[in-house]
Amino acid sequence: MSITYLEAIREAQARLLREDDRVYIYGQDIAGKFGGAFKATKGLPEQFPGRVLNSPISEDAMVGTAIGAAIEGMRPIVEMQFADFSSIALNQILNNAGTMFYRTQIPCPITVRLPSGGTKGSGPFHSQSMEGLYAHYPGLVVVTPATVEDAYSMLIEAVAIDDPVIYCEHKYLYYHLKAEALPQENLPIGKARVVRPGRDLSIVTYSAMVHEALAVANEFSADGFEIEVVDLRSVKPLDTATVLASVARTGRLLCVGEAFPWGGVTAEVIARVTAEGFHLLDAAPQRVNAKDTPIPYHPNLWSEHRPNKASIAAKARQILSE
Amino acid sequence: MSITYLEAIREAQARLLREDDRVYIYGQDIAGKFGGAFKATKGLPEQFPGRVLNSPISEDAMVGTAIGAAIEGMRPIVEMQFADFSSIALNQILNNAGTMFYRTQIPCPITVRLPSGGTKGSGPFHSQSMEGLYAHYPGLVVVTPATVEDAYSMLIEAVAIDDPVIYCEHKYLYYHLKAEALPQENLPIGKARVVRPGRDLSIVTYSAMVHEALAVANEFSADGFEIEVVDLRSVKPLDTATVLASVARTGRLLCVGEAFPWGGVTAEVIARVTAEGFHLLDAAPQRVNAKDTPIPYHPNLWSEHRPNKASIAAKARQILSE
Amino acid sequence: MLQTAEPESKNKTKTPPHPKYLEAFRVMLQTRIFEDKLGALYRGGMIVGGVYLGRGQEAVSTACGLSLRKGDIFAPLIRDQAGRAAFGEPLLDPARTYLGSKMGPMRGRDGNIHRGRPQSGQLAMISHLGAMIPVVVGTLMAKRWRGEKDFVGMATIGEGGMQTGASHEGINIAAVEKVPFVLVATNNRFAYSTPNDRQFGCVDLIDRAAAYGYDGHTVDGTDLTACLEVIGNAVERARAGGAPQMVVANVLRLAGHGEHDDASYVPPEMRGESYARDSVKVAEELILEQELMTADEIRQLREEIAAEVNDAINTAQTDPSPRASEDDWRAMAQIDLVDQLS
Amino acid sequence: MLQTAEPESKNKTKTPPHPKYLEAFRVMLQTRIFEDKLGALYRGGMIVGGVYLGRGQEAVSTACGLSLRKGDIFAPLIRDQAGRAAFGEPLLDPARTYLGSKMGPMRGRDGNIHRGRPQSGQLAMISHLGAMIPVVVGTLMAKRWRGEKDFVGMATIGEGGMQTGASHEGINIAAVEKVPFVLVATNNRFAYSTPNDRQFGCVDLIDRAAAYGYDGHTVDGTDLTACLEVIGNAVERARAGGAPQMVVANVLRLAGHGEHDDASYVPPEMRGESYARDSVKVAEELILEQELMTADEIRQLREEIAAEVNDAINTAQTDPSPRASEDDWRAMAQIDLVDQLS
Ligand SMILES: Cc1ncc(C[n+]2csc(CCOP(=O)(O)OP(=O)(O)O)c2C)c(N)n1
Ligand SMILES: Cc1ncc(C[n+]2csc(CCOP(=O)(O)OP(=O)(O)O)c2C)c(N)n1
Ligand SMILES: [Mg+2]
Ligand SMILES: [Mg+2]
Repeated sequence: MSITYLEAIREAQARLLREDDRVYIYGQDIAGKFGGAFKATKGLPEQFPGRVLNSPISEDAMVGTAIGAAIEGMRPIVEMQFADFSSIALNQILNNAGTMFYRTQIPCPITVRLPSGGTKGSGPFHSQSMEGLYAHYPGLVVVTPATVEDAYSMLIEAVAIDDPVIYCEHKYLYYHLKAEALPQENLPIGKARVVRPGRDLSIVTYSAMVHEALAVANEFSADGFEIEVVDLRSVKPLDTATVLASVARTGRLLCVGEAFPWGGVTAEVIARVTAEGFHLLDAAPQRVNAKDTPIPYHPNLWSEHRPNKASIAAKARQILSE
Repeated sequence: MSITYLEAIREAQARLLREDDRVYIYGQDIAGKFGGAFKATKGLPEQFPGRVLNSPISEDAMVGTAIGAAIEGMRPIVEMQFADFSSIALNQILNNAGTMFYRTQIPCPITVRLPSGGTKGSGPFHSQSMEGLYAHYPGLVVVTPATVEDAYSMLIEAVAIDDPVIYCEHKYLYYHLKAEALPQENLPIGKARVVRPGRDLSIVTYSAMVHEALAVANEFSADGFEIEVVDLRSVKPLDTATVLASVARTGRLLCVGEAFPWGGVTAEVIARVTAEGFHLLDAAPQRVNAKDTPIPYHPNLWSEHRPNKASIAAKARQILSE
Repeated sequence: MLQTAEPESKNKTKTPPHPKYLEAFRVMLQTRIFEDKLGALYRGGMIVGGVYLGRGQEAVSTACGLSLRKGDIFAPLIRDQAGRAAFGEPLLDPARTYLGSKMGPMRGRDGNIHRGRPQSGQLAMISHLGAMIPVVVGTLMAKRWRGEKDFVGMATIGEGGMQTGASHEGINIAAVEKVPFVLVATNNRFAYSTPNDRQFGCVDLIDRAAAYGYDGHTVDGTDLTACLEVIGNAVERARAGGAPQMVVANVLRLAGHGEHDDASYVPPEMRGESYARDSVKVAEELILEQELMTADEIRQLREEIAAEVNDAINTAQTDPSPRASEDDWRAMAQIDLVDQLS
Repeated sequence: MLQTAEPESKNKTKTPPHPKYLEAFRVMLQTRIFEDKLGALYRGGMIVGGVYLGRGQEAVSTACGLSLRKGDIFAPLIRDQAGRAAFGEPLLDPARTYLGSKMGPMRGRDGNIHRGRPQSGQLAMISHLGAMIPVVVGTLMAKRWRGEKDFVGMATIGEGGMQTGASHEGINIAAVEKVPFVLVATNNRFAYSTPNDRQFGCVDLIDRAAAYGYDGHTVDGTDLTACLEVIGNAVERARAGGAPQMVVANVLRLAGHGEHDDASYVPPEMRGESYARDSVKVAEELILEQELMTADEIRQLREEIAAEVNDAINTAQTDPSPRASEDDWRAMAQIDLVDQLS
C-alpha cells in the first residue's frame, strides 16, 4: 500500500466520521460524487450520508455555523476551497472562534482546513500561506503538517482538540508525498521534530519547505556539512525547546518559510531563539521567505518567488562561512 | 495654541480636502454634524460639502469603493470606526489594494485610517492593534504615528503616496497628547526617529508605547542608565538602518509593541537586527508585547494585558543586568 | 420568576390583548427602570466602559425573549436588555457586567452587551455586526443532528447591521440549511448617527425577506400586542418547520447610540412620528385604559422592580473586581496547547 | 474592428431581430472558436495554470460587453471571454495571458480570467467572488465627482458569487450611492459542482432586486435577442439616471467549472431543459432561418475568425516568457517605499 498526503487527509476524515458522530464536514463542493476541489472528501459523502455538506460560497458563514455547532457539542471540520479564501472567514476565526473560550469559558472545537501554499500556475489568490495571520491572534492552534503521517495524525488530533485549529495542508504535497502506511501513533501537536540530525547548522522550517531543506541538507552533506532539519509541525504552539536544543547542538540557525517575508513564523522563531538562546548562536540567525510581492502566476516567476533549494543553499552557505 | 493628536488628524484631513480635490473621506458616522465616533472629521462635512460621506456598515465595500475611486484618480481616505472592524475589509485591503500595482501596474492610492490600540474598558473588539496583520502582506505601507506632529504630517504624506497606506492612529493618544503647533516639515514615512538618545539599551517601539518607553527611560536615568528610545513611525517599510545604528551605540535591544505577542512588529525587528547586526549585540534581544489572550474589558485586567511601565522596566532591567 | 409574575388585581375586568401582555409589561418596565439606573450610573462615572440602552425597543425585544423558551437559542444584540431578561437572564448578569464585577458571566473579560451564557442558549455577541447570525444557524444544525425537536433559534439585528456581509451570508445560509430560524430586524431609523438613506437602497427592509426565501412580517415596534403576536407567530411558524422567518419592526431609538451620545442628529420632526412612540408608555396607557391594572398597582410594581434593580446593582457593586494576578491569562481551553512565549 | 464587423450579404432580406445581432453573433462565434482552441491547448498541456470557459453564456456575456461603450466600466468574471471581447479587449490579451507570455496585460504575474486593463475601464478581477462589485461602484463615484456624464458601470456575477458577503455589501452600497450601476447575474445552475438548492434559499435570484432597491429583469440567457434587449435596456436605464439595475440570466454552464472538470455532477435530464440550449447554436439557427446570413457566409466567417484566433495564439506562443531575473519584484508603486528586507 502507498498513501499520498491527500489520501491521508481523506482517511483521517473517514476515520473521524466513523468513530465520532459529533464530526461533520462543511465546505464548498465537497459533497456528492464530486468530493471537493482537491478530492479530499471523495467517497465520504456516500459513506457518511448527511455528514459531508456543501455550503454556499459564504466562507464567513461557513465558519460561523461551525462555531455554533461546536457550542452545541459538535466537532465540525470546515474545508476552505483554498486557504486564500479564508480571508473572508478571518473575522469569524479570529474574533469569534479565537475569543470564545477566553470570553465565555465555552470551548470552540472547530477545525478549519486550509489548502495552502504555492503550486505551478496558481497565482496570487490560490497559493497563499496564511499561518502567520492566524498564529498572530490569541486562541488558535495552527498546524502545518509536512509529511503524510503528520497530515493524518494531526488532523485526527486537531478534531479532538477543544480549541479551534487551523490546519494548513500544503497543496504541493498532496500528490508529491507518499508513505507506506498510516501511523499508529505520532508526536502530539505542539512538538517539533528533528527530521534530520546534524551538527553544523539548524534549518528550522515547516510544511513543504521541510522537503526543500532536506534536499539542501543532503547536498551539503557531500561537502562535509551536516545540517540538522527541524520540522516545527505546529507553528502555534511553537516548540521553542526543540528548536533551542537543535541550535544548542549546531550553533547556527536558518529559518525557512514559504509565507511572505515581513513577520510570520520565521521572525517569531528567530525572536524566540535569540531571546532564550542568544549565547548558543555562533553566527547571525537568518531567514529565507517568499518575496515581498503577491505570488506570481507564471512558473518562471513563482519558482523564484518561493524559497527554493538555491536560495536556501545560498543562505546556508553564508551562515556556515561566518 | 495647543493641538491634540486627534485634532492633528482632523487638521490634516482639512488641509488635504482643501488642497487636493481628489481627496474625499468615507466612513461610518463621519458626516453631518456628528463628525465620527471620535470626531476626527468634526466640522469637515460642513466645510467640504459632499466630500465627507457616511457609508453603510459595510467595511468590505467601503474599501472596495475606495479602490475603485483610486483607480479613477481619486485619493480616498477611509475611516474605520475601530481598527478591529477592518477585519471585515481585510480581504479588500490585502488581496485587492495590496496586489493592484503588482498585478496591473495601476497604483492604488488609498489611505485607510484605523483607530487602534487599547483604552480603558474597550474590550476585545474595540482595542486591537492590527499593524502586524497588514504589514505581513505585500503591497501596503503601514504607519503608526506616536506624536501629534507625526499624526499630522504622516497623514498628509499617506494620502500623497501612490500606494495603499494603513494609517494606525492610536485612540489612547487622541486626547492624551498635545503639541504647541503643527509641523512645517517632518521626516518622511519610512524613517524611524531616535526620540531619546542613550548608550545602554535601545528600546525600539512605536505608537502609544513610545510614551511608555520614554517614561521608563526617564526612570532609569535616575539610576544612571541611559536608554535610547527609537520610534519606528512606520512598521512597513521598516527603517532597519536607524534601528541598527541605535543598537550599534547601545549593544542592547528591547522591542516593545502593544499587539499580540506571536509574530508582528517586535519579532520582525529582532529578526532584522539579529540577521544584520548580530555582532552589535552584547545581550539577548528581548520583546515586550501584549499577552496572548483577547484584550480584556476590565481596566484591572487590561492594564496588565498591555505592556506597561512595570513590564517594560522589568525586561529592561533583565537586559541591562546581562 | 420573571416568566410568571402577573400582578393580581381585583379591578381586572378585561382580559389582556395578548396572554403574555402583563408578563411582557413587567419585563419592559424592569428594563426601563434598570436602564435608567444604568444611565445614571454612567453619568456618575460608575460604569466601566460604555452603556448601550434599548430605549424605544422594549416591546420588540421583550416579545423576542418571551416568544422563545428553554432549549431555544437566542442571539441578542445591542438593544436587547429586555429580550435577554425575558429569555431568562437574571438582572445580576448585566449589573455585574456593567459594574465590572468579576462574578458576572464574562468575569471582567468582556463587557456590557457582549455578555452571554452560551450554555443556556443565550449567545455572547461579538461586536462585528451580523457575525452571530451564522452561529445561531450552526447551533440549530447541531440540534437537528442530535435529534432534538421543536426548537427555534433567533437573532436580532439593526437596520445597519443588515448591511454587513456577515448578515447576508448568515441569513442566506439559514435558508439553505432549512433550519428553524427567526431574524428580528429592528429599524430604529439610525445606525449610530447614520439615517436609513445612507444605509440601504430598498424601499423597506422587509423587501429582504423574499430575497432569502423567508416569510416576511412587518410590525409596529411600539405596539406590544402587535409585537407579541407577530414575533410569537413567526417563532411558531419556524418551530413548526416552516421557512425561516424575518420580522422587521419599526421604531425610533429613544436614546443615544450609547449613553455618551446625545442623539442630536435625530431631526426633531421624527419625534412626532408614530414609530417614535415610547412602547413602555403606550403599554402602560393601554393597561390603564383597559383596566388591566390600576395606577396604584403599576406604582407598586415599579417599586417592586426598583427594589430588585437596586439589589442587583448593590450586589454587583460590592462584588470583588477582577484582578490581573488572579487571571489565568489563558485563551486556550486545553492548557497543554498554551503557547509558551517568553 | 470587433465593434463594426458586419458581414455583407446579398441574400440578406430581413433585418436582424436586434441592431447589434450580427455583431454580437460574431463575438459569440469568435469566443466559441477561441475557447475551443484554449480547451485543446489545455488538454495538450500548453496552458500555464487552469482554463475557465464561458460556454453556454456567450449570449449574456456578449450582450454585456456590447451594451457598454468607451468610458464605461466593466468588471467581468470567470465566464466573460465574450463580454471582454465585446467591450474591446483584443484577442491577444487572453491568448498571451493563457499562454504565459510576458507581453500580456498581467506580464505573467497573474493569469487567465484575472487579466484586465483598469486604465481602459476593464477591471482585473481578484478571485474572491463579489469583491469587484464595490470597486465598480467606486469608479462610478469618482466619475461623478469629476463631472463625467452618461457613464455606466457593470459587474457580472454567478449565482454562487451572489452569496458572498462582498456581493451583498457591494450591491447595497451601489444603491446607497445612487450610481449608474448594472449587475448581471448569471444563474448557470452550478457554482463549481454545487447546485442552486445548496446555494440560496429564495425562489428566484431576481427576488434580490427589490431587496436592494434595484430594477429587476429576468432574461433567457440562451436567447441573444432577449439578452441584447434586456441587458441593453438595463444599461440605458442606469445611464439615464434610473435606479441600479439587476439582470438575472438563466442558462446552463455547458462546460466544466474549468477544463479540468468533466461536470459529471450535472444531471443528464438538465441537458434537455430550455435554459440548457447552446446560445451560439440558437443564434446561428436563427440567422439561417431568417436568412440574415447564408451557411456559406457563416462558414467564411468561421474561417476568418479561426485565422484571427490562430494568429493570436501563434503570437502569444512565440512571445518571450517572463523571467525571474528580469522582474523587478516590486509590489509598491513608489520605489522609495519598498521595504528593505534582508
Ligand atoms: C462590522 C461592524 N462595523 C461597525 C461597528 C460599529 N457599530 C456598532 S453599533 C453600530 C450601529 C448599528 O446600527 P444598527 O445595526 O442599526 O443597530 P442599532 O444600534 O440602531 O440598534 C456601529 C456602526 C460594528 N459593531 N460592527
Ligand atoms: C470567496 C470565494 N470563495 C470561493 C471561491 C472559489 N470559486 C471560484 S469559482 C467558484 C464557483 C462560482 O460559482 P458561480 O458564482 O455560480 O459562477 P460560475 O462559475 O457558475 O460562473 C468558486 C467556489 C472564490 N473564487 N471566491
Ligand atoms: Mg439602527
Ligand atoms: Mg454558477
